[in-house]
Amino acid sequence: MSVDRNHVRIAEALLFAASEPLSLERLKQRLPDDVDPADVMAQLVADYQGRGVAPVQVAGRWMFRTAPDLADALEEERVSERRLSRAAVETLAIIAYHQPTTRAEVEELRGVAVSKGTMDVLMETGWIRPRGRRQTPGRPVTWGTTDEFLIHFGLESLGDLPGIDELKATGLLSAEPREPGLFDAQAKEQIAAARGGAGDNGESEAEPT
Amino acid sequence: MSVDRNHVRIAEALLFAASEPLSLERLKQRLPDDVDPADVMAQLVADYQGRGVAPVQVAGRWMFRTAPDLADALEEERVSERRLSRAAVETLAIIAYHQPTTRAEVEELRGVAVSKGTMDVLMETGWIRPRGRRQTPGRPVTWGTTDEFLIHFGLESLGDLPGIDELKATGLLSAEPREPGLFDAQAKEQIAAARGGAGDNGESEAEPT
Amino acid sequence: MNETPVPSTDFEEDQPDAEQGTRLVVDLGAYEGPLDLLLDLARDQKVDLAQISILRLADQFVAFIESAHRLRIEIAADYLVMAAWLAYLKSRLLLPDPEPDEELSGAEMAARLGWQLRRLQAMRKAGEQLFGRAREGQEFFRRGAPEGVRILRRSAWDCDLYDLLRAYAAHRESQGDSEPLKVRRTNVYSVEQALERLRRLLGAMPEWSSLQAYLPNNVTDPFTRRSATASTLLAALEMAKQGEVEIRQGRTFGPIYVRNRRDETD
Repeated sequence: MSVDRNHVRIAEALLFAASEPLSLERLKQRLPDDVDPADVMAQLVADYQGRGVAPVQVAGRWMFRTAPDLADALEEERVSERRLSRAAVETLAIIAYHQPTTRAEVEELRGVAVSKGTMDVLMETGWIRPRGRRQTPGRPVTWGTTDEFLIHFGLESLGDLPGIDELKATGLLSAEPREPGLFDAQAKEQIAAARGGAGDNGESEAEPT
Repeated sequence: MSVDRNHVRIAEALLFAASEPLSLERLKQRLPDDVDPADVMAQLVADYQGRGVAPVQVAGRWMFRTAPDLADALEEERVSERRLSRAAVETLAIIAYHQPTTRAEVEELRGVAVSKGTMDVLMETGWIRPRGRRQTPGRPVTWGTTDEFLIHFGLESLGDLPGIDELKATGLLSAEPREPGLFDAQAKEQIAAARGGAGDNGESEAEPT
Repeated sequence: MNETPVPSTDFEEDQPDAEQGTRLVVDLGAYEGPLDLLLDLARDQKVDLAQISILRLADQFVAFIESAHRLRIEIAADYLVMAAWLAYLKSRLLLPDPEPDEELSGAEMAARLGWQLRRLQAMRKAGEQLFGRAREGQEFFRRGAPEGVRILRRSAWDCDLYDLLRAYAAHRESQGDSEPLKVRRTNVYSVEQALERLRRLLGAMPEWSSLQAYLPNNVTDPFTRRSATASTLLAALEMAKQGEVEIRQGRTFGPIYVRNRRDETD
């Protein structure tokens, strides 16, 4: 083709730098009068045959586009940290402690409905999974935690989840009896054991005597 | 060169698609493990020899840009920019060549106060940024240039600043003359003779401030 | 010591420079400070700045300021300071150093000024070179409409075991304990029970008796015993308020005694 190399270069640079697709008229304005921009573009298309990018005509105007077969290579995975909502964390905790459990049971325990969004988010974390169906009317799905859950929270097994008394011992659950007699002797023993005997001061606080 | 055609295409598409220059590391992530991205880029540079656009390395990263010799043809695309005052140009040069440097050092070199407007304008260009604080009394902020500065001026690194090697060699980037008595070797000799050759120490200790 | 460190040519050029000063009158506002003006004058010498004659430069500057002064041009103080300093420098250059070790010699001061001018000149040139380069948006352009690399977001959930346990503990707490309440209540000795027992026993014990004596005697569990003590005291206080009993405590934390209320007239 008898197209001037430099005209092709100009069209190439113009298309590259333009923030929007360029019409042949626009290209013609930048080229000498006797040059047909269609010839120039035909040469440019030929030049880019088989390359990773190519000039393409969209709605009658020209632009550079990356080759469609390379779409996968142009994807980048970004990990973004996201926080679980309080409702989601609580639901997850209840499922973890009470599994296998149904959504209705979780709702009963929490006293509020579990939104579909909450379950979706928890499914997305990969920490909960359907475990089966309860053999009760309606055969509701039961939920449990996954191996991924154990890995994320650094637990060997579900048995490693601290029990209620251990939660009290760590102070996460209030150790103060809301009503007298909350603590029976057995509970006190468990607390003492959980504290490994190092909590003399703490224990005396819980002593009712 | 034994570079896989498809790897070159991927690098080409990535650089075209990216909105910022890409490092070799970023390119490497998208290529098979055993592929050296430097080889791929070398092939790509060769492919674009003499074209209207070309891959270049700026700020240590790769990007496509139009060939500088097409400046005239692309004149209409030029971004109108605020003309920098001589004070701003000088201040930018001092920051670029002396970084990290403080405002006080810029003022000392220029012999006049740096107006707030000058720093504002330079900050607005996105070419300078605070680099930290100097561990001297008052802990003044130090300034340096950005990657955007390198990209704008088409510099691969700060080592490519025009004339920087010569400036370093002559010591002109330091506040102190490397050789005492540059002013007049002859006069220096006479003084040294009069003092019995004791003139060197005194000079290097003294501060011109 | 008598030798002057300055080449004699500078003396000869002294006069012509003063004349040149009057010729050089320009608006001082075009200069950014005395150093800027000095650099301009220095370049006027048309030699490498490394070979600049500071003595001659001092004369040029002073002459310039003087001529500006004659023309009643407002001169900023820092120019006058520079002129004065240069006049001083000139005198130091012409006279032998009195105390060599005391301060900078005239030649050294001159060398420093020359160095500063060279540094400023170097930066001025660097700035020109920078802006003389092909620049983005002027001579070359980057991709005008980058398609962007498509970002696939994968979420990493920020929730650790502590968050999980705290949530469960909070849940449990909000629910209250799910254990049957009757288990707790059996341990408690209620105020009603104490009132009933106290009323029944007071008749049998007419004189001052320790509060302990009114406690149920079959209680061994320390909690219930403590509960009984508290309830019995409350019951006694309530009865005292009703005027049914009298209460006495000899000292703080001492034993508490209770007896039936006697008629005042007794």
